[in-house]
Amino acid sequence: KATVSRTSFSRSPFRCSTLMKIDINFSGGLEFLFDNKKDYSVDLPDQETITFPDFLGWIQKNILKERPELFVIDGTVRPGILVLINEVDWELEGNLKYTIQDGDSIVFISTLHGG
Amino acid sequence: KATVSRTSFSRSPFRCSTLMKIDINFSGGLEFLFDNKKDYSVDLPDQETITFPDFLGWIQKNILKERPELFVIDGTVRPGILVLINEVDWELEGNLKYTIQDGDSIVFISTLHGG
Amino acid sequence: CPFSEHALNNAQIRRYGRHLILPQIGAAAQARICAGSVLVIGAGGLGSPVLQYLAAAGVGRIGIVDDDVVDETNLHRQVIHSEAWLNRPKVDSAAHAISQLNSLVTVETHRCRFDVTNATKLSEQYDLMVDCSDNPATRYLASDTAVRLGKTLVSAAAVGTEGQLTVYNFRGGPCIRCLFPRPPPHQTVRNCSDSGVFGPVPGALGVLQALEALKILGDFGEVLSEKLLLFDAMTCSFRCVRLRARMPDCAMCGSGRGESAEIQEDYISPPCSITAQSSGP
Amino acid sequence: CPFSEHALNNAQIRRYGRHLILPQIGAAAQARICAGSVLVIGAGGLGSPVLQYLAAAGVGRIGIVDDDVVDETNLHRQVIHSEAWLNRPKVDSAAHAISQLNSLVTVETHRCRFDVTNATKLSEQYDLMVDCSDNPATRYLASDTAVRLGKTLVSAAAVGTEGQLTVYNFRGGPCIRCLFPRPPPHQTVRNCSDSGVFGPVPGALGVLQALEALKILGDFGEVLSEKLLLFDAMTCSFRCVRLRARMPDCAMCGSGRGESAEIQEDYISPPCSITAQSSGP
Ligand SMILES: [Zn+2]
Ligand SMILES: [Zn+2]
Repeated sequence: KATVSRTSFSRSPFRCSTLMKIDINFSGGLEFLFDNKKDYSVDLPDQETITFPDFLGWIQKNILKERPELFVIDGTVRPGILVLINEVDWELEGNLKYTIQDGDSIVFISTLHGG
Repeated sequence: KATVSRTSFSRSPFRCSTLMKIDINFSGGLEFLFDNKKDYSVDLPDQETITFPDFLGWIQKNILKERPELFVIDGTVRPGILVLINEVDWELEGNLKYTIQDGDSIVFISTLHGG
Repeated sequence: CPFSEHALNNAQIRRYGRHLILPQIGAAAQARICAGSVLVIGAGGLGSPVLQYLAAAGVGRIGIVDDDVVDETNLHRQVIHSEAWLNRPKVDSAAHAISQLNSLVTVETHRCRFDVTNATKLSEQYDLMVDCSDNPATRYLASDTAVRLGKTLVSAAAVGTEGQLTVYNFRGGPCIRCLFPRPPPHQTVRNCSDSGVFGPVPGALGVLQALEALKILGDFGEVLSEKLLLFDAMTCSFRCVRLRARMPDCAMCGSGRGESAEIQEDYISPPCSITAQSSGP
Repeated sequence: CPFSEHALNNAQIRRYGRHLILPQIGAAAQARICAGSVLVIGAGGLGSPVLQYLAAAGVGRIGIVDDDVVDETNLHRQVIHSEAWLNRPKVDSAAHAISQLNSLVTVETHRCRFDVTNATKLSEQYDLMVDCSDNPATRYLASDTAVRLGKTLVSAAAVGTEGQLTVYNFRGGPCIRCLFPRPPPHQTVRNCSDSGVFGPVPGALGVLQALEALKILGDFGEVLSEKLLLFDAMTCSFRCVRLRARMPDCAMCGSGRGESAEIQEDYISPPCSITAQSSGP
């Protein structure tokens, strides 16, 4: 079973007791950029709106371990990464315009090309 | 896509406006006893407790189309049928002692032996 | 020496390189696969890909038990066989194919039905059992034998457009009788000869059986114990459901200890269905 | 005559009997399979089971395009080949295996890389395309060619212990560029030679590609269009996710109409990765 880490969201110096629990999953080889862990369960404060670009920034700052250019390019995920929001293609949820909700499951999949 | 039928539960002459919606799925060949349909979505009244034996009786009376002896024997499902209650083996939910709840998904699978 | 198990010879290192460089497998797991042995019960629709992928991956010793010959109606799904082997024993056809694919593998053929007279003697020679049979009598005998000998059994089945896969008796997990104490009534059992089977369905399930068998031999990954994988080809959908743990009162692996006389009855196929065990999917 | 398509000869009726008696398939669908043709791009880890199960099921005409030879490190997963064919062309090895398995099938070998010079000419000869290649340049060319010619493409990939499967350009469904307008940066692409691959992973995905291809040719079941099937071998778990529909502004199948000059650049493999298209999983 993949190890699950719980990390607090701490962009601002203000602390809040209400938190949003978000599950994040990396696959297709993306996990190699994230300490070789596929599953993360993290707490984000829910006192403010967390846009998808905010969320990507948080991931880069807090759990991305190496080579950020293989994850985000020009403010969005690099070509070849499919994002799923609650098991559905993020394009159907507005992609970068989506606002993170409590309990969301966000999956980042690097598409494979081997055969 | 399998056709879904919606059938009302009408064991008693009393009608009630609140209903429980139950999804029922048959597979592994069991669907042949049920008009060759795998998926049913049915309404049961929720004013009273519906035990699992009640539920089996309702299925036999209302949607089973042929050869009841291939579905129920001695008051329970015949040997070789696995029941899933909300995607979990019914043994973990008390099998015949389970009480049907609104929104339940109940799956009946005939185990296969071909190879 | 704790590293002796890692000993792979040069031919193995060259051949299994794509497994050796995988962090999830590596040299230790590949060495366990190469040192391992598997009994495959049935060389039909499930057995074909099981044998191909176990042999390709370098399982050290593979036993095949089957009493049937290759029939024309098998070839739409039993891809280890070929037209040149029509009407000849499946065990010989499969052994030939394996020897062509990977000469590093030892193949042992048992041209007989897996039955009460030979089940123990055959199974005790192998580390792991894979059930690719096509009838309840053989399936109950395979599971009961696995329990008696303390072996794990990778079990799959396919009929029509559906398939099922689970692993029995793995590290204290359930056996077939924990789930289904008695076999189904004969008239409820569909087989591939009478009901038909979509060729790639046993194909997919068989490859997944090989995959689970290799994880068990190599000791990596999570095994499908206490879980059942269901496949529906018409929608290409898989569903994995959680099963009960071992049942304390199981007639075979629990308090029953396999002593009930009823158990023996379950190994007898009904006279009306004298289908060979591998004529299935 | 509306029933002419049902015409199966006696050899076909005997051989495909297990499909004919299946209510989901039957004579009409089997006749469409027997009258159909498929181009399989790559005869490697995915191509091996694709070719075996398409040939076994009786697809009328199968084209194989691959420029590679059988290598020792292929045989742990590329089960259509064998030791006798080492260092010989994969297309010839695969064609030989198909002819042994089912002499009713016509095989056409194209010993070349699937590239801009031949993609259209090759693809237009077949009803359906199956992508078993191992690099983004070939995958984008295969999808773009399918869109240009109005063909459906069954596409799978496998690396390490994971696999993915979807169907492009099926009855108005999305193409690869609807999902990913441009290929990934070269340095993010893992291949089986460098990263390794667990043998049964391309095996399972390849069988499922054959299964989808047969459903499309035979016109039965639901096809994996606008859906992506994800497989993780370490837990033997499948996940099916819903994808976007065709994108109106897609550079290839949408308003872009494939006219952008950038598109051509995507067909060029980087010089540093001169891997043959089928040396993959
Ligand atoms: Zn038991
Ligand atoms: Zn498109």
